[in-house]
Amino acid sequence: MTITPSVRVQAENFDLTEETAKLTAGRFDIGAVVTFTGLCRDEGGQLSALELEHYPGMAEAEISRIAERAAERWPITGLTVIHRFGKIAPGENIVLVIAASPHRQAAFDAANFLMDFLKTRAPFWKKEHLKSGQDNGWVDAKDLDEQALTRWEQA
Amino acid sequence: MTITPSVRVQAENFDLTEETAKLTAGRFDIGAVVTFTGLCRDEGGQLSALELEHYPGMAEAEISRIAERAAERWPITGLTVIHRFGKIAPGENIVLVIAASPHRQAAFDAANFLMDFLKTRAPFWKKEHLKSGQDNGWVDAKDLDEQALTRWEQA
Amino acid sequence: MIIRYFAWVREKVGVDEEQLVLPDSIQTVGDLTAYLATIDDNHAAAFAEADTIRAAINQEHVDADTPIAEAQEIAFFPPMTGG
Amino acid sequence: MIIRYFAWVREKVGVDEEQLVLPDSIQTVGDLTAYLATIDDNHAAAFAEADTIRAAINQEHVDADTPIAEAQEIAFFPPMTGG
Repeated sequence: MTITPSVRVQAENFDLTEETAKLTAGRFDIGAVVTFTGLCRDEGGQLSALELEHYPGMAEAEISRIAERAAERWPITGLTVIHRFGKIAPGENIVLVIAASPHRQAAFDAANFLMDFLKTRAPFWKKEHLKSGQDNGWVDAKDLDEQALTRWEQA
Repeated sequence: MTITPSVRVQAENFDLTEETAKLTAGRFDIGAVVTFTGLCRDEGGQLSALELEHYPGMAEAEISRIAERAAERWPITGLTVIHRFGKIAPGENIVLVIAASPHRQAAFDAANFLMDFLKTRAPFWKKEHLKSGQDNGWVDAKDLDEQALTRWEQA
Repeated sequence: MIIRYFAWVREKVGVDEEQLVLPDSIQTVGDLTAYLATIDDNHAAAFAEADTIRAAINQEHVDADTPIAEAQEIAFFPPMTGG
Repeated sequence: MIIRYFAWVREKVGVDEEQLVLPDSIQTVGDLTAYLATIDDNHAAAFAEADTIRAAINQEHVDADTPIAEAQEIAFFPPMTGG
């Protein structure tokens, strides 16, 4: 039996300590918790905000599918994914992944796997707004992100 | 120029949100923060506490040396390591590693590297106290932990 | 069938979604993108580089050769850039 | 020279640290562990499996063949189990 990942797509920010506590409270079999927080950079001072568009319904469904694959592949006691949408200013949080496990490498690998697949499979798109007031258009997908997936292929 | 890691060896607990905020506050060049929290497991309900002995002075010095190696190897904007000592009950935190970087894989790799080296190089030793009242002796080092280091060898 | 658009595909088509009655000859996702490109200038601009556009049927990723017979909802969008 | 012990090495020796005046023949860490094993029964028990014991000079890890001439402080302990 694998766990049921907690997946949320929301405009609101999240709190690392609070979200971690939800996975660990009252449990004594967890040896490792890895969190990944993705933040908005200002791209050398040029960016005023990112605007994140998403596909409601599919965003939650696709993230859940990715999280379930991680939960089947590694000995995980809990997984949380929170992805924000809407306008996000530099320095603000965009995405949170938490993986809890009895073992440290499983927690690292599950969180790393989740982020690689979120980047390329979760239906979110980023548009850049510049401090100059200009709309800098949609961020291009990176070949490197697509290539990162190949390391998770199993023999 | 590399950053100066923040290293603390303390009896007190730590807070994930607070420690992360110290690395990210007022910065707009961070795209990724990875945290690793190591927790005390109860080993199937048998354990009442772990007792962590350390070598004061060397513990801080050795962790700083490991953290500086990580900061030289990956593009890191901030590193925090907190290792607790004394009696720690199941479910409580033992160790925290935080790596902040512009790039997600650098943050994952630096945190993972730090944990592997902390496990085998930082002068801490764990003794198990059982719920039966018995002292279960010192935890043996694991060959697997030593083997994990080889993946960080550079050509 | 509801067709939904996201990001720059949405901006170029000019609407979030539309309901279309399709000719019987449209069997696959690839057939549909080729057909959409012929509707008007906006659609033509959106689907000019059909190879870069991704598709989902009923909120799951699909390929160009996936049949559309079971689709209640088909979405078209650029490569994802979340995370 | 101060010699410090940790974990089960400390428990077997019976003290946290001790100050020793060493014979001139003791040149390396390996020489010192061999010598310590001859002091009394407690030290003999602690250093019975000298190969498993790690050493640090002035709070840095060292090998058995490291010279001890520059040492103000030498520590002996089991393999580390932190993290």
